[in-house]
Amino acid sequence: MSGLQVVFLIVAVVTLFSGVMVVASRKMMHSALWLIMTLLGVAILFATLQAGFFAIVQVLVYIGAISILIIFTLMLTRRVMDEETTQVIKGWWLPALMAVILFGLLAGLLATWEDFQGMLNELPADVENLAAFGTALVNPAGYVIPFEVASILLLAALVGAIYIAMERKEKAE
Amino acid sequence: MIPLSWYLIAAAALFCIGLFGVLSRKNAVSILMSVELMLNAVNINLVAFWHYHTQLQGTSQIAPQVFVAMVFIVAAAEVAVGLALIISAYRRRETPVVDEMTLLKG
Amino acid sequence: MSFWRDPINFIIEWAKGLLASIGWGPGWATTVGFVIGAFVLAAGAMFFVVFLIWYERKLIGRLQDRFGPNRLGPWGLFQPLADMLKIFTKELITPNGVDWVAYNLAPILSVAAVLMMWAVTPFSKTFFGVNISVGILFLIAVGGLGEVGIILAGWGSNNKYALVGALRAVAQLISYEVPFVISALVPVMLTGSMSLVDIVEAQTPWYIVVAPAAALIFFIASVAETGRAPFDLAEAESEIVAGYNVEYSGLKFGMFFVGEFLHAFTASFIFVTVFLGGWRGPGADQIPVLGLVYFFIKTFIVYFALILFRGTNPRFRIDQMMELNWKVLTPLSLVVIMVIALVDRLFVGAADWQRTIILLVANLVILVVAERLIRRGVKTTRPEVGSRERPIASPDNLFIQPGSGAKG
Amino acid sequence: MLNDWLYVGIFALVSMFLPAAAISIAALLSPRKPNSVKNATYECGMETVGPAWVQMKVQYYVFALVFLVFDVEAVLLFPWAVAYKQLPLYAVVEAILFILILLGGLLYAWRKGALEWR
Repeated sequence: MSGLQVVFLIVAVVTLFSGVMVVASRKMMHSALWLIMTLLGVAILFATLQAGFFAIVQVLVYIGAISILIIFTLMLTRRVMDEETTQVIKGWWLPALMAVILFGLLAGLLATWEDFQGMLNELPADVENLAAFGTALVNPAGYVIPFEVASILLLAALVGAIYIAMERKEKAE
Repeated sequence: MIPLSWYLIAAAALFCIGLFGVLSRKNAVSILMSVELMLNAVNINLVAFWHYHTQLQGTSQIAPQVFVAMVFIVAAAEVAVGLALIISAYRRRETPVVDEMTLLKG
Repeated sequence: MSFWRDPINFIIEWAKGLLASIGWGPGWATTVGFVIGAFVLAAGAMFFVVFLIWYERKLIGRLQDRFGPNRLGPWGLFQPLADMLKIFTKELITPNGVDWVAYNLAPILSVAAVLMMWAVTPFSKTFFGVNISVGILFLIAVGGLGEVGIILAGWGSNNKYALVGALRAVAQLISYEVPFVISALVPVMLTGSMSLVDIVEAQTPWYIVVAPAAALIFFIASVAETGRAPFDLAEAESEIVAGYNVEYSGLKFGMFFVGEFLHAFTASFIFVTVFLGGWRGPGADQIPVLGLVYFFIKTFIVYFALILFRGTNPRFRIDQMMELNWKVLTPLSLVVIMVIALVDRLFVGAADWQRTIILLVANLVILVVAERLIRRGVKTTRPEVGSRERPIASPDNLFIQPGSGAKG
Repeated sequence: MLNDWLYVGIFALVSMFLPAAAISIAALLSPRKPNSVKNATYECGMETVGPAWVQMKVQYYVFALVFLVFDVEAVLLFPWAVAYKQLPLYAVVEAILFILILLGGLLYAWRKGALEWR
């Protein structure tokens, strides 16, 4: 077993454990902090896949922005903070069963695929070609439509979220 | 070196954890967090396939990278609007718990 | 490679040879080398803080017409050592009801987030921790971990003042991250790479000459990111008890300060790396150790400017600070990106010096126009002095009655 | 390439370890005499009232929201900036269009008064 495999196993176990803690914690804030841990683990998994750009973007966007947004929302919605009782619905075993069955199905289905045991070798250093990625993003023959639609989506999210979040303030004035 | 299967299994497990969270948690914020877990699982798969196909083809594959970037953007937009809705619903109903957000029930 | 031209790399190569000669495989030798290198660099950074504290106290003292520390050792040089001994032996009080992990992780994280920036910065042509292809983005992303540390501190210490302080500090930090990230696009655009090593090598005229507007935004935003005066209202010692670190004592409290001092220095050398040519200077290509000297001279000049900035500016009010960020710096940085992209593309055929001059002129025009616009905006929105009832400490309102109108 | 990330990982661990070690040493050196007054939550000498939680303003959420949107935007622009030197004019214009659309969002937030600190 190579060093990289050991690193992968440790990181994957930590990530999955924190993932379980995200859905199992009683305090919402703990849940959010475990979410940060999970996201960090996923970022490290990206780094082991040599997708350095996405590893950093994961830290920047998910940990730096999305999780902070989630924590701010937790501070805004009061009852979550003092709620110490159970956080899951009564028949929680049914979703649990479903999740386990789905995992079994997915694993079984994947195992029938011929490339399933394919090895991921180390790529040459310059293979993560960000210039090619950037060129493709603004290339009309490439992905310029998703690129511009992304900006419209972000604009819509910004406008919509501000409108929804600030609505009562406007009525009061 | 790591087999592709390890990443796929880890991603599947993370996806199922997220699914469990979405279906079983009461609080709307933690449902959104579980959705984040599922999106992350998808991204692990995408990046793993990016690596695998780059290795097979010898050049960096653009399509998976664009897809991962789009997942990031969609996740950001989804979180922004979802949390705004939760804040708005909390103002009206004084609760972030999904079961209690019933406008139509008596 | 001779010892005198490049002592640091000489020692590294020698140590690698030594490890290889005692029969370690190349994989293990690299890993052990990495561990030792990281230890030396990080520990060096942490001990460097002791000197930084002395330097800053001395300078701030001079600015405020005082002597600063001057009793212990020559020019008070040993004063921080004494302070360090004291803070090491102070009691670490853990208040009731804290969340143990969050409470103890926060000071560690706030130092680690700054230390990690040292891993990717090129100190000279041959001396840098590592050259990753996304270096400049790494610096920004690691800064985000510091924000998580602040939230952990505020929430973990089970104190509402700490929580409010933490949220205010984080709101400030994330706001100023927007112009920080966007103005960092300019050097990436001009270089065609995100690696800090490439960015330094590409600066034939320094980027502050090519894009002074972006450099100014980057500088202001990185000062705000360090969270010190005049942007230190989340932990304004002279006005409120403290911010998110109110429940900390002893060295745990000290760690936040270590992080802050180190962040100020780190921010100045990031500015040097990105806009002031890093280690570049006459002869630095041939003799790498000279580059190290240039690098630290430039860094100390910027650090000096940063302390002057701190010592001579009054503290912002929070609404002023947010307005400066969202209504001035963010739109300005977006405009700068667009103008530089367009101008540089339109004059793609011109010689290098012509493009430099054109970009410089474009930047200066942006700055002048922005200055005019801001002046107009400020004039129209500034309220009349004396129009509102203001809290003045006169005998009448020393004892404030509820509803008397004399509230801040 | 992977070695670079190994170094970053090791550096992250070391930079977590050093402050942790310093705090542990300080914990060994320092006295430890807790009492109930010393351990009480600090509220400027007053008795602690209520839980350690206060109602936040929606303003915090709005700032974090605008930050998130512009952060994601910058992330998409970084690969474009890396490729910038090889791009034709229309590709640059497309990116400028991208920025202008989001600038519109900023203007909306400004108009709406979301960027004021109240």
